[in-house]
Amino acid sequence: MKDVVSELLRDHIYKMAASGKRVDGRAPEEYREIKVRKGYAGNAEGSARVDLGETEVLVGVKMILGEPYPDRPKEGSIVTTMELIPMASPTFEAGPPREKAIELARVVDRGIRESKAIDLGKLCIIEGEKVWIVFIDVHVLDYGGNLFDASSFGALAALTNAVVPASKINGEDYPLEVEHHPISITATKIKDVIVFDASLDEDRVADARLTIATDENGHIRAMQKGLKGSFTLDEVDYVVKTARKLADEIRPKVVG
Amino acid sequence: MKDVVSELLRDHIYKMAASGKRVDGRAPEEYREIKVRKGYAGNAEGSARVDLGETEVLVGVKMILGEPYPDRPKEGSIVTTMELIPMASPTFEAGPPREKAIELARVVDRGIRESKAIDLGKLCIIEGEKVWIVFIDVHVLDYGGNLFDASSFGALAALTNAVVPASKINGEDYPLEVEHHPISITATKIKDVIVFDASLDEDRVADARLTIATDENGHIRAMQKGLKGSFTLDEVDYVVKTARKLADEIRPKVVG
Amino acid sequence: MKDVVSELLRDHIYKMAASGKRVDGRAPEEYREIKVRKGYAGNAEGSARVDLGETEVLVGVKMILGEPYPDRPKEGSIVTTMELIPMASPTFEAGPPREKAIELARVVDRGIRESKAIDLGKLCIIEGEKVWIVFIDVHVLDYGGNLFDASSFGALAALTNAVVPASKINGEDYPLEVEHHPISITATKIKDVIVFDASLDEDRVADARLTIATDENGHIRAMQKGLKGSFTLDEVDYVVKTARKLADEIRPKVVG
Amino acid sequence: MEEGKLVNDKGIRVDGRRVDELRPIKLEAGVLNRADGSAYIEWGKNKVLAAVYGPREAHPRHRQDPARALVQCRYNMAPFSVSDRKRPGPDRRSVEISKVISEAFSHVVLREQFPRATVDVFMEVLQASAGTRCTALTVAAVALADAGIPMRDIISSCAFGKADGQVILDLDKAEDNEGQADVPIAIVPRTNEIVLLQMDGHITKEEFDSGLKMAVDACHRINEMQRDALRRRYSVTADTHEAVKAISEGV
Amino acid sequence: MEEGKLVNDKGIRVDGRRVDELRPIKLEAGVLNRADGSAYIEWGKNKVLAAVYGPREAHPRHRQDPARALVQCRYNMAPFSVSDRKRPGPDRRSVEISKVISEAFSHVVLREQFPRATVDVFMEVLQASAGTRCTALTVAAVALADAGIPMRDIISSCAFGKADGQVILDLDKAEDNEGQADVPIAIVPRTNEIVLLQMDGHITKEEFDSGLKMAVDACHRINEMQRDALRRRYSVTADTHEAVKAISEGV
Amino acid sequence: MEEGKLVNDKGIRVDGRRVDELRPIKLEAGVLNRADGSAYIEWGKNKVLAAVYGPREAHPRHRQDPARALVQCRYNMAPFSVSDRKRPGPDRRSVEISKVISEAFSHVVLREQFPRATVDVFMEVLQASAGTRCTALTVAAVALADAGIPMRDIISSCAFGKADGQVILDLDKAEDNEGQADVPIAIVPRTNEIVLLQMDGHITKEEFDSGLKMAVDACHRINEMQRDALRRRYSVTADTHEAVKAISEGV
Repeated sequence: MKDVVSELLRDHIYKMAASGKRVDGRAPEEYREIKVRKGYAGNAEGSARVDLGETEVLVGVKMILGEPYPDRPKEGSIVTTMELIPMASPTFEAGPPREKAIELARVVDRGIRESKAIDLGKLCIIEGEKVWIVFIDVHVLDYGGNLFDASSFGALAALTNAVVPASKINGEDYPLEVEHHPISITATKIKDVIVFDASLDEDRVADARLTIATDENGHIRAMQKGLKGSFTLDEVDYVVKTARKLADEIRPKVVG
Repeated sequence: MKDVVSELLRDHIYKMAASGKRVDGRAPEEYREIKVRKGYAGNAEGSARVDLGETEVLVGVKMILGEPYPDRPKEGSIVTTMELIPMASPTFEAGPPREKAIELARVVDRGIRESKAIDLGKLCIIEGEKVWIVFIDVHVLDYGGNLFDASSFGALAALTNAVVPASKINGEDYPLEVEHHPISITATKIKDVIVFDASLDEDRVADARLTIATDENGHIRAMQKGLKGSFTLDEVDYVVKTARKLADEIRPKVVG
Repeated sequence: MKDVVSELLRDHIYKMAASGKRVDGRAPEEYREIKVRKGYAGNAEGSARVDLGETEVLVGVKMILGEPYPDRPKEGSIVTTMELIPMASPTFEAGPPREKAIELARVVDRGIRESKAIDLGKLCIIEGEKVWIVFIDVHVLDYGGNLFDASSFGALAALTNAVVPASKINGEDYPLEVEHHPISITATKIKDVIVFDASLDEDRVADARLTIATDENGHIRAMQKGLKGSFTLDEVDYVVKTARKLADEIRPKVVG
Repeated sequence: MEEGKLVNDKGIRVDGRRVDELRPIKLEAGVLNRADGSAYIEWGKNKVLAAVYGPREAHPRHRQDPARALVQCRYNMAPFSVSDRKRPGPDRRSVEISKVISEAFSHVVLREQFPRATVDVFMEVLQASAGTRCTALTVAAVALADAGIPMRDIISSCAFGKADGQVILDLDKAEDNEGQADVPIAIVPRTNEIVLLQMDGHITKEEFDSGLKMAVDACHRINEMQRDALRRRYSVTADTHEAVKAISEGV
Repeated sequence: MEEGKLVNDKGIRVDGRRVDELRPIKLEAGVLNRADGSAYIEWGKNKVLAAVYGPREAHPRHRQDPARALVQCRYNMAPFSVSDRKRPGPDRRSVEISKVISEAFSHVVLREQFPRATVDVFMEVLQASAGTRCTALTVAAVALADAGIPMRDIISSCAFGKADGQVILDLDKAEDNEGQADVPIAIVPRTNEIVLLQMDGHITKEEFDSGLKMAVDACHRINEMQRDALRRRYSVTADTHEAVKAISEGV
Repeated sequence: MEEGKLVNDKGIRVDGRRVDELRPIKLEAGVLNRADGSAYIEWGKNKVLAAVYGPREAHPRHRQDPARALVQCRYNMAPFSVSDRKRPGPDRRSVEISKVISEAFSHVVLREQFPRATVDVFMEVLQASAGTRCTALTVAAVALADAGIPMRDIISSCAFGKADGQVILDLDKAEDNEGQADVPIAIVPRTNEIVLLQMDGHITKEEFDSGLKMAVDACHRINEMQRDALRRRYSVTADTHEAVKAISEGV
């Protein structure tokens, strides 16, 4: 569970960052290359394989017939799971979801759910009886830093790729409607310096993390501060502004 | 899991007890102060916060609509859970119920169930289809000895405080009928001396434990011998007699 | 989990086997005495207690009413569980099924299921609504080697003893029809020597295991190679041939 | 006999027993190959097998008691031992029974002789029909003796209860289901100390007193059967002669 | 007030509060006997109890940090704390909340003073009514101080949000259910550093900015209540005088 | 072709293959950044990724083998890899497959070179369409070689089976569902030793013999593809030249 990270690495990364540079040559607000391959998993209703630099995630969307919650008879539901499979990193372990995976899954889930990217009402087939349950399963294949954004990109891309299998209920299959396109941007703070889209090494020495999802109108849809460090009010302001700018640049690559 | 208890403490407690005294100044058959606050947990159908000396438990009753068991179509059911949350003691651990919590929950449950304190037939709404399931959740907040009695008092008090939420099925809420008032009394044996309502330290050095629940008619409703020691037949006789006497004194404080 | 087995034992067993002998005096292809007591567990729909030398297993068959799988509305189902209870061996542990028990259960299950010993269609009561679910619970009481065969014999014997409790659905009880009688034969390889029906010590030093189930027509119904060793093509040929021969000898003892 | 009556006017029960009569008991020691000690019992329609392993090193180590052995019992019901199939593995009921049986045996095993060790007692209920915890404890006591575990005595167990307002011994399934109370006990026969006592239902002090006397008497009869089973076992295996003697004399 | 309106034209909410007004808060320190520190809070209809144990040795050992203490928080809801009974034990939501609260406290506890140790913080939600994570964090900070755990400051927590298009402080249950956003934060009052920040819903940058200011201000008011509770506690127990001083002066 | 026929009179299958013809296979080595070795395969409609970590210290320590390395394989299906969503995490089927694959690799890895260590092999089925265990084993063997794990040989895997009464190689999904038998095998190509063999269904000895021959031949063809993938990988990364040589020569 613990990476033994030398203080040397931490100092090195910090010193470079403090002078506006990064170990891999990027600018502080620069994202790594984003590659999105939709429709990769043929047995899923929708899927996307996302490369974000050295990080690779595969997200599959499955749509299952089920019953609505008693208190929401006219709505389908969304379930997001995250497996940090041990393939992706020497330090992930198999087994029941641990804290880290749960936080990731819940932040991805809220990004989709609370932004109303999917209209749950449209997932209702027969009120109180039959609805679509949308499973968003995030499979991390290669962990090279910034899982929050890679997973969020993957979830949104897989949804925009999804087809509602209405033929199962004697209808005709049709594309799942995605109403909003929230893009998650994560700032990472090392001592007093902030960079975006942390690499693996930057993740390992990070003091604090702030993830902001903004939609196509520049509105804030989800936020999550993480790790043991803190942000000043000015830093929060800076991160929110930058997140809106970066989201607008990245959105087309994800939505396609 | 193991309290390292010095033999000195054990000897000290024993010697005092052997001369009819207790470390906290009580007589052998004397209970600590009992304080019952009903209706404490506002989102529960019934609740009671019980102080028994330094021990504090909070019991909530929730009533849920459910299906009857196939072999008992005309009866509702009772489910008792006990959480020895780590807040209550440095030696409790979180997680799945362990032996100790299971024994406690089952003894509390039997005290209620087998004394027919609740008429399960009256919990039936539609035969074979819909019944009330009564959840009695015991939350131990502070562990200062004699959990068996504190939990049992809490369960009975919470039930006498409970309101059947019949408005959920378009009826009118009404108080849950509690037909009997079994009071649990626990004797603790240290070497060859018996005391009642053990304090934390007495619990820690106890050799054997005998819990007797008697109802308002002086009839025995439940018994549980615990720990690795034994009781002679005469001791059992003494404990049963004393339990009846003490129960009659304590009952009004619990039932109110 | 690990038996510390002396290399001496291994050498001893190997040297004897290499000269066609076994520690307990048997010939390489010789099975230990098989004793089958059917109907032992009176609360089961069918049961058999099987002694295979020092190994003893008890198999109970329970038939429960349930719903069919949505994709197989006209079929009942079979569920096989295996408990390596700690009673049977100093090295088994209680708790969730581990790898070894899962492999055993699945091989026994496939032997029954894939040989079509039970016609799943005949377990259907009302299409899409009500079917019989057949639970085959294998309880290993004494572990003296060759659990694969002992468990398989027990499962088949218990099935041939089972009565469908049709009186539960207002019918008349009738014997469960068993359409085929697959007999599992296990070869154990120690270095380059093969013996059948391994004793406990032979099991402990085994390099490879090959289990073959053949039916009353000599057809192959299930195979499972296990352990870290290998078999040559010639050895596989020999084991299959021998399995057919031994199965024919053993079948009457199991089916009765 | 009146319909639905569990005990008739002459004090005779549905299966023909008197109120203070036990169901038939068959006991055999030394029935398994792998275990250090084992025994098998048929008590009425109950069938229970017991095995003992140990004393052996307790694992994990932090559970060890540096001053004495642990006695760890596991009461388990086979899935097919009851009418409605039971899911494999421990449920809350079996965890509680395992606990109270462990505590009962802890009182008589000479635990100080084996610091840091564990004595593991496994009881498998193969067929269940009321009174399985008494049946399991009784057969496990024989398995412990068969394993040569030093004990102050062989403990014995039996239940009493109440049905049709009558105090009765050793309830069968109908009496357990329809009766008013069930009180399993276990005693150290030599001293009549009570090491297990549970009860639920509805019983007066007077009924309890008379039932307890009845059950204690029955435990002594059962203890004789336990000792017989061990004698039969040891008459076969002469090399354990010392152990027999020790147990018969109650060292 | 219009039907269904959460905030009326005069900026008054259903329960009579102004947009920047907190629900009533009652705080008490030192309420449990066993814990090293404890506190109790009633915040609106929320009731939360907090207990602190430690610093004590961390187990299992491989989780120990050789350079500093762990701060391990457990946020738990009692089954009866909500309208629909909650199954006992941690669910995914409470695991996440436990994690972010642990991280927030890790920032202020002087962890280097206790290598290999753990400080365990338990928060039990006994009655829940919107905003339980802020309530739990606020009361836990008091329990940490009550336990004498050295901290750079007593952190304080509060949420803002949006309902009927208005930015409001400290959402109650109706506002949480029907509103457009909920933004819990926690700060180090002395420095205004943000140690917890979560949000979901729909809010503009401008609304976020004004809400954040409102919540930071409220945290300062809450911090005063936290310090008051500790002063009341320590005025009773004179022997912990030093601790009071340390905390009031913010060592 | 007759309706419902899986193999027509000319021995041609629904997808146009002959009875002894494999589905198309695409293999690539070295596809992941973090793993010590990795490989990716598309075999018919199957898509499987494999990663290898190690040799590294085995945990927990009591699982270590003081004389040799463990080979621990984990076969896992992504929830979306099948038509009906699979619950995340291991089920009984994947536990069994992981076990038999671990055993197969244990035969060829030179485990004595790494006492107390573990070699961990992870196989993720991303898209499943009959024959995933053979596909997974085949790609994992390449990942092991890519990680430079010393092996006696690169093992290869393939299934044969029976459909419409005909013995056929490498069943596709329809043939697997409607056929009469499925027999996955894995061999050490250099020696033709069988290291994995499972079967269920209904097959005669004669059919088994001819099918086994067919599958062994196919394994040799697959082995060539495995070696090709490694050669392509190593022609890119010259610094691992030694490793290539070792593998091609089968040290």
